[in-house]
Amino acid sequence: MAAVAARELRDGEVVFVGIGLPNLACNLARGTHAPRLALIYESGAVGAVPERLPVSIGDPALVTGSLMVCGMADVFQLFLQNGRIEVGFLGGAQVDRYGNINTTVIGPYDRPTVRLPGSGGAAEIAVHARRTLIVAQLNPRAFPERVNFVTSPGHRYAGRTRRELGMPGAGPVKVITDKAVLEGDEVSGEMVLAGLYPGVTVDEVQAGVGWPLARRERLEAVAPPTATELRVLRNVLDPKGLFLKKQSDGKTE
Amino acid sequence: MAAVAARELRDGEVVFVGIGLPNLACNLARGTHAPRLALIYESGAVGAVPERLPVSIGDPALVTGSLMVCGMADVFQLFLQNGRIEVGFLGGAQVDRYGNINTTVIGPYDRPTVRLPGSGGAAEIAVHARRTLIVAQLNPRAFPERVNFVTSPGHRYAGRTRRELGMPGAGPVKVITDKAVLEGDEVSGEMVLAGLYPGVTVDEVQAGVGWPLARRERLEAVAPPTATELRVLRNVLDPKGLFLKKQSDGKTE
Amino acid sequence: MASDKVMAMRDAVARFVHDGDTVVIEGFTHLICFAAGHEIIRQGRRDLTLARLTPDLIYDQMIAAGCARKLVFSWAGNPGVGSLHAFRRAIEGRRAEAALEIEEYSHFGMVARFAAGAARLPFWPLRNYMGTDLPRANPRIKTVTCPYTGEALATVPALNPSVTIVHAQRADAAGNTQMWGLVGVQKEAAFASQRVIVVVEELVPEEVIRSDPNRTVIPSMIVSAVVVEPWGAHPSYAQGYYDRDNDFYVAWENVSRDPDHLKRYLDDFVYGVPDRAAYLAKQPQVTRLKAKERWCAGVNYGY
Amino acid sequence: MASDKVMAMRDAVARFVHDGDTVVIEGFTHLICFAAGHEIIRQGRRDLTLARLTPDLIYDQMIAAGCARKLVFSWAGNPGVGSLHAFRRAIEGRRAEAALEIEEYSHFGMVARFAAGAARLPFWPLRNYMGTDLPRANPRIKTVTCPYTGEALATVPALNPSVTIVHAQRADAAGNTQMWGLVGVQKEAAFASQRVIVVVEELVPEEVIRSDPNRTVIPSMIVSAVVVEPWGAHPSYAQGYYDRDNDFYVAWENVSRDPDHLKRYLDDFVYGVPDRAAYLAKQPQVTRLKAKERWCAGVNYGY
Repeated sequence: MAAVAARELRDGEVVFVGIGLPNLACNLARGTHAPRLALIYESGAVGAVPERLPVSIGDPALVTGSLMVCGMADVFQLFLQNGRIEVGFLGGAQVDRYGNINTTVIGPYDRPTVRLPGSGGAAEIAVHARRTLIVAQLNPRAFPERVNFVTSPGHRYAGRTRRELGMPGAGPVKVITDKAVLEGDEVSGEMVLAGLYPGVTVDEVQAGVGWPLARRERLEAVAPPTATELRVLRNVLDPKGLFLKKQSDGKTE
Repeated sequence: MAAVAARELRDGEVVFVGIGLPNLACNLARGTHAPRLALIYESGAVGAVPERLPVSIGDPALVTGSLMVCGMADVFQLFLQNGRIEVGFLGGAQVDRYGNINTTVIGPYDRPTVRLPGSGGAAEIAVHARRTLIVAQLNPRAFPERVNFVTSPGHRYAGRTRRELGMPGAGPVKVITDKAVLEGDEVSGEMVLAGLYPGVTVDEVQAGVGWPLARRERLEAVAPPTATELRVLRNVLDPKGLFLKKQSDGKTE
Repeated sequence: MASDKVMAMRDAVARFVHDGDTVVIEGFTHLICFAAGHEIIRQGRRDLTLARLTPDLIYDQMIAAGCARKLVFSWAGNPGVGSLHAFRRAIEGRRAEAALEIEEYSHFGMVARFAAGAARLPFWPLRNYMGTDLPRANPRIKTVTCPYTGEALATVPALNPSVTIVHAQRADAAGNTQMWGLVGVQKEAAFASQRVIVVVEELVPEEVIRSDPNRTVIPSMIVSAVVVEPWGAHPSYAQGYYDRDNDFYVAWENVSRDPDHLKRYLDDFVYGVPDRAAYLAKQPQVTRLKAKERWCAGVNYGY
Repeated sequence: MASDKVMAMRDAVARFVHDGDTVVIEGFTHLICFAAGHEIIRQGRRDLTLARLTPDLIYDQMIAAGCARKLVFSWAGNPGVGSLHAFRRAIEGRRAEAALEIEEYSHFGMVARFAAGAARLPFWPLRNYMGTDLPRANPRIKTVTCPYTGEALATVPALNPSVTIVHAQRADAAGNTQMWGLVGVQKEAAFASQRVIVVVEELVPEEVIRSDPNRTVIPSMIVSAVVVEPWGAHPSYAQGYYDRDNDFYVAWENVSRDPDHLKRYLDDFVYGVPDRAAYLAKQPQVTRLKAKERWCAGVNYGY
């Protein structure tokens, strides 16, 4: 997943980075095809060059040696709302048919079964980043037809499009899972099947998704991590396997 | 005038300082009865301790050794609009019956006879400082019944009071001139005669003011500068006579 | 005179934090003042409205200790680890008697609330929340129409805390405070607040502050108390002083998941110690967290 | 790659400042980029909308040279000295043919316009202008009703310049820029702008910037060009580099009062020199303005 996500980033782009897999993907991109990727963390660190894998979005290693550290009012007003962020990475407990994300509650808001952390900066990233990438493990609990609560907007809300709602960014252009890649369809706004990991079938993907999954005419064969990608991930970015270990329960990295 | 203005400042107060006479008065107060006066300049210097008489409100001597330097968005939002400024000093080409000040134009706005610099920070100081002090030389041109243009609000505008207009500060409590001190009357909102410099008559003051000047029941006798005040002014604050020379054309300092 | 402000944490909390207050202990991952939170728990404050972008472990502890009536926040988790279980227990499947009231925004919304409070404006406009359920969950998120474009923009109301507690690297005795590294929303929270307690790693002479005035984030005029409390942000961190105690954050998952375990933690490390020094005496691991040296290049303020 | 941005002033102005642009050369007394203003005059730019809180001598020169169609400002004077006479001549007793259009605010209003522009909001709210004639003189000052309190607040529209020119003490080749001393509204003006030219006293290695990231005011991603121009702010000043040339400000009163004298000044010091180095060669007095040393106390960024 980290390698697949990294390939979505173009050299020189400005990326709003979350911790965990997005951080790994961004640093992988910097270590391979996108050395001039500019990383911004919502904590205020710009152009960070962490000497260790950050354990949180506010890790001191993101500050030491960075190009700029600013207050959070500047992060949200001068960078994000200003339209300077090209790519935003989002994860979520639930992602639905239109790419809406829920990180707030499972069950009703006033009496939740599971209380999730909430938006953090995700709502505004989903509104403002020129495009967003969603990363999530594929399973039916995580991909319902409709999320319990829209924390971060996708392509449709109450039948209205992003343009109708006045959102500047393009929304979730891709959902990168451990089995397949979905893309936001320009016309319907639905997340549709666009690529399959090696050895994964369309039925397997449909089984992990709670709505009848449309698909692109030609499905891309998602390439497995290259030797270079694996080397950078394992030897440079995460030599202790802190992150990759957690994710490596049989799935492609 | 500097000495009279200085006496209006209480120890520990937070003062928004303009250049010239206000700066001199504030530093005189610090050198005599108000050592803990906190000086803020609209340029962003807080707690300045200038080693020379500043030649402008943005003099580098206001920065070196100050307690804080902040951007102007913070000056106006976090200090002034926040209500942290206790005293604002204002000057003006014209001051009227209600303490309205004009620093914008003489003549009509669209076709001025004399174009003055404009508001700078004066409009918002007049709105927000908990009280303002006006300093001006007394003469009929400078004290018309009604200013040509209200740059900085006094006690009445189109018949409405500051409270009715929603202004947080108390407005111009005193006008300190070279001949007399006027005060804002709590009921009428007019600037009324409150004190006379030694040897100055009520008629002389009336001759310098373009409206029938009301007066307090008891007029204060404004004390001349003390030996200590003169020593601090001449030996410490302005040893080269840069500022006092300009002002010393026969008038009390 | 100014040094009247320098006092022990016990005195600062006793004088400036009252039952029913809206209390903000800010700091985004960095400089979170656990020392103040523990003292508030020890003094048994009740009915507090706790506000903060990221409640973090310290508000989880304060919720567990019964200090909080209400939580105002934008992300309630254990960053990089998992959940705040005391918080979740107070919310999930909520019964009437459990009632921890919540008021929820996104980070941008919370930042904007502090910005409005700091500027003493009643609201702050932001382009946000279209297409989300947040305004339905929180009716205090409203809209305003731009007088130039006619566009509808979201608004949040000002947040003006009763007291804000800011941990920082250094201040002088009057409270002129300097911070570096992540500075979050502390400046705005402090200016928005009726009272400000500054807690520092080091009390420095005024000349140190005056040598670099652009570094000053909070001026003395808004500061009520200055508390000197080295390691007062542990297990969070202070750039240039000590690293985050990540093991503690990881361990909290199991501590907070079990109410009895959490109670034992509070008994041992909060109620069971009189002050921060005694707390630190029980944390021998902190010595290995001491920061290495990475000094900045200087700048000249001469003219 | 990033060092493609480093270029001569001539090239930066040729590429990024166009006829008809809204141009901002900011800096409150401090760090006013006269070097850029002179190059704009030399290249004969026309129909510019010049925006700036305090037009200062440089805009007086640009108005005299015929570059400006419109001035947007909040205080038009020679600070500490007197008037900007070219500006006054263009305004006073205004005849139809003289038309320099003006759009006038207070400082707070201008700061708020840049803040709105930087945040890409269409307006900014402020509590101001009640009881003044400013909204009558400038109908772009409007009001908005607070959705919480019902209170009417003043608004100003966003200002988003075509190009903003910021003078600073130091930057790296990519444009990551650090300033200290008075920082005015430069950060907001730069973020509000479509293009940004950074002019610096010193080009420094990236490691200097990275040694003190909290000092960075403008990030490379918003910078179009980096020009290295020592003494480029003369006769204004650069904290830590040189003092204000106050004699020049005092002398300007007489220069600008007389249109012929002003024309001779432009001929000698602007049109008559090819670049800043030649200008400086004609200013031998500047050596006595060199700053003394007053270095800041350092801070540690280690963890």
